[in-house]
Amino acid sequence: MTQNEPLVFEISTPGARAVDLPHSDVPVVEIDSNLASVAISELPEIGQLDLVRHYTHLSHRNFSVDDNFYPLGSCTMKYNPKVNEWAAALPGFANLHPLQDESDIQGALGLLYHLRVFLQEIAGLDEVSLQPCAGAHGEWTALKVIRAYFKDHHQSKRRIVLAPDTAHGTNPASCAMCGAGVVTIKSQSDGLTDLDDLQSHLNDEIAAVMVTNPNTVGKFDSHMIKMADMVHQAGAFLYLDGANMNAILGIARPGDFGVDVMHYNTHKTFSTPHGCGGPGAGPIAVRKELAPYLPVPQVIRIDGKAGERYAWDERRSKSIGKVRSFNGQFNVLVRAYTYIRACGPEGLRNVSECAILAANYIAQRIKDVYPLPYGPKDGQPMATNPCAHEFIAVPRAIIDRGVSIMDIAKNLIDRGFHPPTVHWPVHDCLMIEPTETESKATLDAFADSLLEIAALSQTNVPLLKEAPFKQPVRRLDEVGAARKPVLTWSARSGGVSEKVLA
Amino acid sequence: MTQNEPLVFEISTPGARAVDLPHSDVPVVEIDSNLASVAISELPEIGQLDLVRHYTHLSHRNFSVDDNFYPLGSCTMKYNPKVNEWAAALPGFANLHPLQDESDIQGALGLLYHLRVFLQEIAGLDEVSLQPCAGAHGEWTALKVIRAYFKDHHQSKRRIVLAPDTAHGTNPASCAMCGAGVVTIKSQSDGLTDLDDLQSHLNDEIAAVMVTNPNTVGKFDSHMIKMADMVHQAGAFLYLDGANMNAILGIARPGDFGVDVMHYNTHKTFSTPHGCGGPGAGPIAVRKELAPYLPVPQVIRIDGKAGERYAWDERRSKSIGKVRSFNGQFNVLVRAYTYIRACGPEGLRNVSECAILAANYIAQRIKDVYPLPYGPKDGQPMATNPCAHEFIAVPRAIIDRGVSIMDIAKNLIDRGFHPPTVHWPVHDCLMIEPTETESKATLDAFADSLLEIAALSQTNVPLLKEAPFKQPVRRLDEVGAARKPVLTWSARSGGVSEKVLA
Amino acid sequence: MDYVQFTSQQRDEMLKVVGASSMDDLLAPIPTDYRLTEPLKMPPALDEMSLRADLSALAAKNMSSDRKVCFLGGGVYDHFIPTVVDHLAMKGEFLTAYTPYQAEASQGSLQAFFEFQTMVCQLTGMEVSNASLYEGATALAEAVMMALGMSGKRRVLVSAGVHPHYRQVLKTYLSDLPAEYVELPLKEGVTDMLATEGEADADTAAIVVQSPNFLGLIERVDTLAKFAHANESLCIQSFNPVSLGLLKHPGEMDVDIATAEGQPLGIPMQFGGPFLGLFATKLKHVRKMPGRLVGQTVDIDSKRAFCLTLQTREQHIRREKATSNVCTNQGLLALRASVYLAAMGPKGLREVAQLCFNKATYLARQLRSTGLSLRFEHQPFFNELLVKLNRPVDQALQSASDAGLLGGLRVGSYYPELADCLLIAVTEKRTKVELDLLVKVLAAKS
Amino acid sequence: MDYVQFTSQQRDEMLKVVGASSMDDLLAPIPTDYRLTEPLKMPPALDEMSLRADLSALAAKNMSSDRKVCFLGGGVYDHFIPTVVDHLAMKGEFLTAYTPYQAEASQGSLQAFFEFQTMVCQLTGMEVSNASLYEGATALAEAVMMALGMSGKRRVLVSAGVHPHYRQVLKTYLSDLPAEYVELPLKEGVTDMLATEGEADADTAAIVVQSPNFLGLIERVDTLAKFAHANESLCIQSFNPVSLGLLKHPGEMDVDIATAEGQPLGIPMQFGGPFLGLFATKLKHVRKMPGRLVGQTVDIDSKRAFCLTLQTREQHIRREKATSNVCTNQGLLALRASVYLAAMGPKGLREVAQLCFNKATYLARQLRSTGLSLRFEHQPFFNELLVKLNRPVDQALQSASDAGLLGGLRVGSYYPELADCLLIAVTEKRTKVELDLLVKVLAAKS
Ligand SMILES: Cc1ncc(COP(=O)(O)O)c(C=O)c1O
Ligand SMILES: Cc1ncc(COP(=O)(O)O)c(C=O)c1O
Repeated sequence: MTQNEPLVFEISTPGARAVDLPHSDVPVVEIDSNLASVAISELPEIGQLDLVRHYTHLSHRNFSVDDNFYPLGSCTMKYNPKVNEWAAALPGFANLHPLQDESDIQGALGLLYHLRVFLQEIAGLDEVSLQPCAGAHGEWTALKVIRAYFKDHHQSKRRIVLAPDTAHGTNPASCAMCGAGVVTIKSQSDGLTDLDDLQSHLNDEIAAVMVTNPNTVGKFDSHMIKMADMVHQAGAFLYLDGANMNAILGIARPGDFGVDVMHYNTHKTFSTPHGCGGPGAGPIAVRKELAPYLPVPQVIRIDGKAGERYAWDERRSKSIGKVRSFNGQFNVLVRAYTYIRACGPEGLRNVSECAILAANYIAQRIKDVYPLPYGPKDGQPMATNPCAHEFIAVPRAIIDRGVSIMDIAKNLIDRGFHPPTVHWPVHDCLMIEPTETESKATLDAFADSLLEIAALSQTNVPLLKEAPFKQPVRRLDEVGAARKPVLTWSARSGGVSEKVLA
Repeated sequence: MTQNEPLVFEISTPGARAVDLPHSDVPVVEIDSNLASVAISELPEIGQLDLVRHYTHLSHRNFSVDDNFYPLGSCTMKYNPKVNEWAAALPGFANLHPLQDESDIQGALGLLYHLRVFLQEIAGLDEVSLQPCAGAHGEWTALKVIRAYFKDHHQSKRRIVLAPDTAHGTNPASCAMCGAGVVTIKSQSDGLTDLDDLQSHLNDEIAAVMVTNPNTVGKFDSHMIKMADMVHQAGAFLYLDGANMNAILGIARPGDFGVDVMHYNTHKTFSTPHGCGGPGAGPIAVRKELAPYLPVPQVIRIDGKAGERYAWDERRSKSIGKVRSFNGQFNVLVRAYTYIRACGPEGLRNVSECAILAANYIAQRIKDVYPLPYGPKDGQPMATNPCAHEFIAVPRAIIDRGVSIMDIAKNLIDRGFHPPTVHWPVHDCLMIEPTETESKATLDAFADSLLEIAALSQTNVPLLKEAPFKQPVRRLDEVGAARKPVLTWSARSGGVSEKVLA
Repeated sequence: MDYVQFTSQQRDEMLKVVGASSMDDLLAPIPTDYRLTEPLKMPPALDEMSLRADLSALAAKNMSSDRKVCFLGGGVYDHFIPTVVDHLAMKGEFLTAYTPYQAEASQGSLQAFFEFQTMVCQLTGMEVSNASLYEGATALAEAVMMALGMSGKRRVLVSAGVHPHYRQVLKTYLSDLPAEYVELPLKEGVTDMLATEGEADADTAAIVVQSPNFLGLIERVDTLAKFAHANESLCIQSFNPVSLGLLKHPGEMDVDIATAEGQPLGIPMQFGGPFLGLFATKLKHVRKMPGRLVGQTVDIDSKRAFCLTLQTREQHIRREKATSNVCTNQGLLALRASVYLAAMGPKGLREVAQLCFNKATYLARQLRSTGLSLRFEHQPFFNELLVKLNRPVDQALQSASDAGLLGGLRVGSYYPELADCLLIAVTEKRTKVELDLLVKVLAAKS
Repeated sequence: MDYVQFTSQQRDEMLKVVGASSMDDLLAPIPTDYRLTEPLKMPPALDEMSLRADLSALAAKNMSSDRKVCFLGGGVYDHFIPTVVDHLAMKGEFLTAYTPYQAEASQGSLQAFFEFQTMVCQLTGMEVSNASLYEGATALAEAVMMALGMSGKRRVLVSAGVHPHYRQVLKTYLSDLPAEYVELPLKEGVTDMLATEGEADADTAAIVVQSPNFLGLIERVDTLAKFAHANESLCIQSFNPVSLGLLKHPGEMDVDIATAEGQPLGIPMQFGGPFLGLFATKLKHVRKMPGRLVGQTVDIDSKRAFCLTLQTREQHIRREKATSNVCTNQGLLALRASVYLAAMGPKGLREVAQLCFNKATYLARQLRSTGLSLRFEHQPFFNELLVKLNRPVDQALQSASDAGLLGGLRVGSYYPELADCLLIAVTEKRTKVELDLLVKVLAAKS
C-alpha cells in the first residue's frame, strides 16, 4: 500500500505486447501517405502480466464502497448489487448496436419502457425521458424543456431561474448553459426556504424555481406545498433536483407535492455504481404540460392486435430535439431497472425509511460533540426534529481547538472510512449520508471514530493534524498543483511534463 | 492492510440475509420429524454488502501473482491469462452436467480429446489420461497403472519404487497409498542421480524408478538416458514427475529420452490458476504397453461416415477403474487447452526457453552473494553450467551472520515479493523459479532486493530479524498453533474454540 | 431484496436511540397529507433467481452482435475487446468508488485518470485532455460552447458530414444561446471547401468537422483548420480514436479542439451507452476547458501524488460561471479506455486500424467486382463504406438479416439524397467469410 | 500469445549477462540427440480473437443447462448460485495465489480456510474439518484409508447405495492394499440392515453409507453407526451438503467421518469438475486426518493470526508416512463454498433444502396422479426420485429432450434390476411449469 506505483509509461518497454491480433485474412493495403500519420505514437508498451499488476495495484490504492463505508453526503454511496453487473454484462444487452431495427431490440426497448413507467410512478409525474447522461445533464435538459414550453406559449421573456443559496453547483451552471439567468433566494436559519424572499423574486420573467427536497442540508422542506402554489401562481414551474430522492421513495411523490419537473440520479438513488466518477444517468420526469417538449427518442409501447410491442418515437414535433447521441446511458439504466425490480414497491419504501433511520441514528450518536445546525434543540433526541437521509454537522468546538474539517476527514481515512462531503453546502460542515445499505455495526464504528477524533482534539491536536499515516500519500500540495498544472506525463523530462503551464 | 479483519462469524447478525430465495410455487411440505435435524445451525448470518466487504478485505490481505512476483520454486507461478477464465466461464462449459448424453456434449469431449492429443505430443508418449485431480493424484494413478501392468504380467512381486533423496514428498506418499515400498537413491554432489547407487538397487522387485527432470535442484539430469536403459534392463518403468515440465516444452520430450510414464501439473506448466491451493489437474501420459491399464473413462474419437465424433470409452477391460467421480477436473482442463492453443508449438518452446533464461539471469545476478551449490565454478558465468527453469541458492555466509532463510523470506515479503520455496529440497536453501512471464524489470527488482538484504546482513541483522513490518501480522507462533490446535471458531468461548486439542 | 442490512430488531433499537416510537416520527417533516398510504404501483419485488430469469428473458429478445454479424457503424463499432480489459475495468474497487475528492483515499483512480489524460494526448497529438465527458455528441457540443465563450463570436460553421445525431445535439445546445448554427454543405461526400471559405468570417467562432465523417470519408481537416485560423476561429474536429492508429491525428493538422466518441476503445456497444466523451485541446486553452482534470503534485513528504486540479473552472466552485455544468462524468469508461490503450499499445492500435482498413478495402473491391459501387468512388475512407445498392435498401437489409447479418445502416433519413445507399462498417472482427457473405447477399438481385 | 514479456532485445541482453552466445548454450545439459529440431506437431498459435472464436464454437456444441432444463442429478446438482458468490470467489487476488506457505503474505486465504473449516463443522455437526480434498469420491476413499490406518483392521463394508462412481473409486484405492471390500446389499432401495449386522465383525474397519443414497433415499445412518460402534468400527457417511438444510446431520447421528461432494454449495456443474471434497471428523482423530489444516495462533505482537498447522501429517514433511499424498487441493472451491454458505446463512440453506423437498414431493405427487409411481414408494427422499416408467427409458428421455428437458438419469448400467427406472433430481431452480412439463412428457405413452 505504501509503495509508489510507477506510471504506466514508466514501465513501458519498447516492443512489449499485452495482446495479439489476427493476421489479415484479406490483402494488406497501404493507406495513402498523405492521409497517414507521420508521428510515432508514444502510447505505452507493456506485457499482459505487467498490465494486470499495474491496474491491480491501482485498484488497491482506491477507496470504494466494496471496501468500506463511504458516507459522502449528497452522493448516496449505497451498495451496488453484484447482480446489477451480471445483468449489464448479458450479451443481449452488452453487444447490442444502438441503431438496430426495432424488431431486433424488443427486449431492450421493453426494459426501457418499464423503467420509464416505474420512474413516472415514483415521481408521481406524467412522463419520463431516459435520455440524460447524469444529474447535471438532466437539469440542463429539463431547463431546455421549460424554455421550449415558454417559447411555445409566447412567454419567451421567462428566462430567470430562482434557486436557493444552498443549491448544488450544477443548478446554476446548468442554467447558465441554457442562457438562463440565476437569482439566489435565501434560506431561513432552520434550513427551509424563506418564502417571503421567494415571493419577492417571483415575477413574469421567472421560468422556474429549482429546489432540492429534502434539501441539501438534509431537511425535508415543509414549505414545499406553499412554495409550489406560489410558483404556480406566478406562472413558473417548480423544478426538483432529485439528488435526494433516496429519502422519499414510496413515502411521498414529488408530483403530489407540487413539483412539475425533476431529474433523478440513478447512480445515487438506484444503486448504479459510481465508477470513480461516472457513468450515471439523469432521467427527468415532467407533468403532462411539459411532456411534448421532452427530448427524442422516447420509448413507447404500442398495443396491437398481435400483442404489445415497443418502439422509438422520434417524431415529436415540439421536442427540444436530441440531447445526446443514440439512446441514453442504456447499460446504466439496465442496472437501475434491475435494482427497482429487486426492491419492489415495499422494498423501495423500506430503502428510504432505513436511509432516514441510519442518518438520524448517526446524528443522534454524535450530535453532542458534532452539533447539528439544523438539528433538534440541545439535549433533545433526533426524533424531535429529525433529519432526512443525510445531515450536516458543524463541529465548531473542535475547529476552535485548531482541528480543521479537513483534518477530521484525513483522520477518518486512516480509520478505514471515506470522509463525508466537506465544506458544502455550508463552510466548516460535514455532510453525512450513510445510506440504508450499511449494517448497524458499521454505523456504530463510524460514530465511534468521530467521537474518538473529537476526544483526541482535546488531547493531541498535532497528531490529528499529521494524519493520514496509513495512506500511500498524505496532505497534497493542491495549491501548487493548480498554480503550475502538470496534466500529462512526458518522457522527455524524466517523468515530469514539459507541458507545465506557468 | 494493517487492521485485523474480524471472522465472518464475528460480524454475524441474527436475522441478516445476503440472498433471498423465491417463494415456493408448489405446496410446502414438512419433512418427517424423525429425519429432520434438531440442531440449530450456527452458520453465519450476514448482509450482502458486509459479505462483499469481508471477502474484499481478505482478498487485499492475500499475496497473488496478479499482485506481484511469486518465484515459489517447483510451483511455476506463471501468469494466469484472463482469457482462460473467460473460457472456463462460458455457459456451454460451466453449466454442463457430467452425465449428459454424448450427443449433447460433443464440444466438451472434442476439447478433451484435442487436449489429450496435445499432451501426448508434448510428452512424446502414446496415451494420456486426463482423469487425475492433481500431480499427487496423477502419481498415485500412474503407480496403480504400473502395478496393474505387473499383475497382468505375473510379476506381482514388483512392489518397490526407487526415488532420489531430493524427490518431492508426494512421490513417496503416493507410493505408500498404493502399498508400494519406497527406497531412496542418492544424488551426486553435482545434483545428478548416482548411477552406481541406482544400479545397486535395481532388481526384480522394482516396479518403477521415479525421477524429476529437470530435477528438484533445477538441473537437467544428463544421466537420464543411461538411467532409462538401466531401468528398462531391470524390467522396471521409468516414471517422470512432470512438475518441472515448464523447462522442456517443445525442447525435449520425456518419451524420447526414455520415460515410460509421467504426470503433468496443469496448474504449473499450463497456466491454470493455483486458487490459494488448488484446484489443479494431473493428467498422466504413458507408453503404449501401459495404456490398457489407464483409468476410465477415456475420451476417444470415432471417425464415421458422417464425420468424426467424440465419445467416452468406459469399457477397458484392463483398466485400473475409476480414480475419481465423473470426468476429471474439466474446467481446469479447459484452461489448459486454452493456454496451449494460445501458445502454439513455437510459443510453448519459447515458454521453456524464456523460463530457463529468466532463472539463469537471476542466478547470475545474485550468485556471488547467494552461492549456488549446483552452479558454475566461482567467477564463471551461468552459461558454463546453466540451471534449468529454477535453481537453488544456499547463502551460507548470510546465514552465518545470523540471518536465517526464513528471515530472508520475511524481508522479501515487505519488499513486495513472495518468497521462494525455502528449505526444500535441501536445508537452508532458497529455491527460485521465476517463470517466463515476468518482465526483465521485475527480475532485476527481485535480484536487487536479494542483494540489498545481503548487504543489510552485514550492517543491520536485527532489522532483518524483525521483518516483516508492512504485513497485517508478523512472525507467527506456528509451534504453538500445532501444539494446541485451534481449528474452528466457536461462539461459546468468545472467539476461541473450546475444541482445543491439548 | 432491498439490500438493507438492518434486522427488524436493530431497526427497533435504533428507533429507540433516536427517540422515535415508530418510523412515522422520523417522517414527521413530510406533511401527512402528502405521505403515501398505499405502496407504489409497480410489480412486486423479485428474489434474485426470478430477477435473473426476468433479465435473461429480456436480453434474449435482443438480436445482439453475438447472434448476428454486425456491419452497423455510424459512430459505434463492433471492435474486439481483449479479455484483460473487462477483467481489470470491472474490479469492484474501481466500480464502486466515486470522484476522487479525497486524494489520499483515491490515488488509484487519480493516477489512472492522469494516465488517461496523457494517453489521450499521445493518441491525438493534442497538449491537454480532460478526464472525460459524457459521450461523443455532448463532447463536441461542449467544444463549441467553449469556442463561443472564448471568442465572444457568434457563428458556428458545422459540416454536414458531422454525425447527424451530433448536429442535432449541437442544435439543442445552441438553441437558446446567442449563437448561429450554419451548416456547411457536402460536395462529393465531404465538406465543400469553397462554401466553407465563403462562410468563414470574422464572426465565426469555430469550424466544426468530423473525420472520418459520417459517410466514412476522410476530410481535409488541415485545410479547414487553415480557413479557421485565417479568421481567428477555432477548428474543432470530431475524430474516431481507432482511426488514429493509421490516420493523421488532430495535433498534426493543427486542430484546436479535438473531441471523440471513445466507444471504439474497448467499450461494448451496449445499445448506445454509457460511452465516453474524449476532449483534448491546446494547453493555452486549459483554463477554459470543461470537465475534471487530474494534476500531478507532491505530498508533504515530497512524494509524487495526484489530485483533482484547476477546479475553479468547475460548477461546484464557480457555479453559473463554470466552464460547464458537468459533474458526474464517465470515469469508469475513461479507465476502461486507458486499459484498452495500454493493452494495445501503439503497435496494437496500428494493427487494429490496419485490419479495419484492409477489410474495408477488400469489401469495396469485392462489391465492385459484383457490379456494385461506392457512392463516392474517389474519396478516401477508413473503415466505413457508403455503398449504392441496386435494389431497395430495406429489401437488401432483410436479405442480410435472413443470412444472419446486421447488414448496415440506412442513411436516407439523415441524407434523403442517399436513400439508395447503405453505410457498412467493418472492424477487425469481421472475417473474410463474413465479408464474402455480405457481398453475396448485397449483390443478389432479390 | 505465449505471455512472455521479454522483448527480443532484452532476451539478447540477458543471454549476454549469463555468458551465453545463444539460447542453445543454456540448453547444453540436454543431450543434443534428444533435443527437438522440429516444432511440436500441433496447431499453430491462436491470437486472442481467434482463440475466443475457437472456444466459443466448442462451448456452443454443448447442450448445457442454460439451453435445456436440467433434471439430472446423481451427485451433481443444478442449484442456484448467487451472483455475489461468483464475483467474490473469482477475484484475481484469490485466483492467482497458491497454498499459504508464508503466513504473513496470505492471511486472507488462511482466514478464509479457517472460516471454511468452521462452517463445515457448523454444517455437519462434526468437530473438525480439513481445508478440502479433491472431490466427493476421493474424499470418501481417503476416509476409508484413514479408518484402515487407524484401526489396523481389514474389512470395509460398503453400502450398495453409495454412488457407483464412489464405490468404483474406492475399489481402485483399495485394490493393492491389505483390505477387503464388502458390498452391503440394498433392500427396498436402502442398505439392508440385517445383512449389515451379519457382515459387521471385529475385523471391520468401517461401515460406509451414503445418505441420501444414490437412489435418492434417506438411510438410517444412526442405526448403521450403532452397528459400527458395536464392533469398534468407524461409521463413514457420504452426505449431500444441501440436504443438511433439512435433514439430520452426521454429527447428530454419531458418524465418525463425514465426507461429501461440495458441488451443491455454489459450484457450477462444469461437466464434473473441479469440485470440492469435504472431510470432517471427530477431534480425537485429527492427527490421522488427510489434507491441509489451518489453525489459529498469535503473532509476535500477540495479534490473532492464522497458519497452516499439524503439517507433520502431510507428505512434504512425513513423506511415505504421511496421512495422505494430497498436496494441491481445491482451495478456490473451498473459498467458493464458504462464500456460498455465508451468503445463504442458516435460513437460506434451509429454504433451499425446503424448496428442493417441496418440489420433489410435488413432482412425485403429480407423477402418481398420472399413474406412474416411485420405484420405492415407501422410502423417504430428499430431492431425487427414482421413477418407474411404463415405456423404455431411452424413449422417454428422447421425448424429454425434444421438449427441451434433460429428463433424468438412467440407472440401469449401475443397477441392472432398475433398468426401467429414471432418477430425477429437482432443485430450487425448477419451476412448477417445468415440473408439469416433465410429468406430461413422462406420462405420455410415446
Ligand atoms: C444535489 C445535487 N444536485 C445535482 C447533482 C449533479 O448530478 P450529477 O453528478 O449526476 O450530474 C449532484 C451530484 O453530486 C447533487 O448532489
Ligand atoms: C516436484 C513436485 N512433484 C509433485 C508435486 C505434487 O503435485 P500436486 O501439488 O499437483 O499434487 C509437486 C507440487 O508441488 C512438485 O513440486
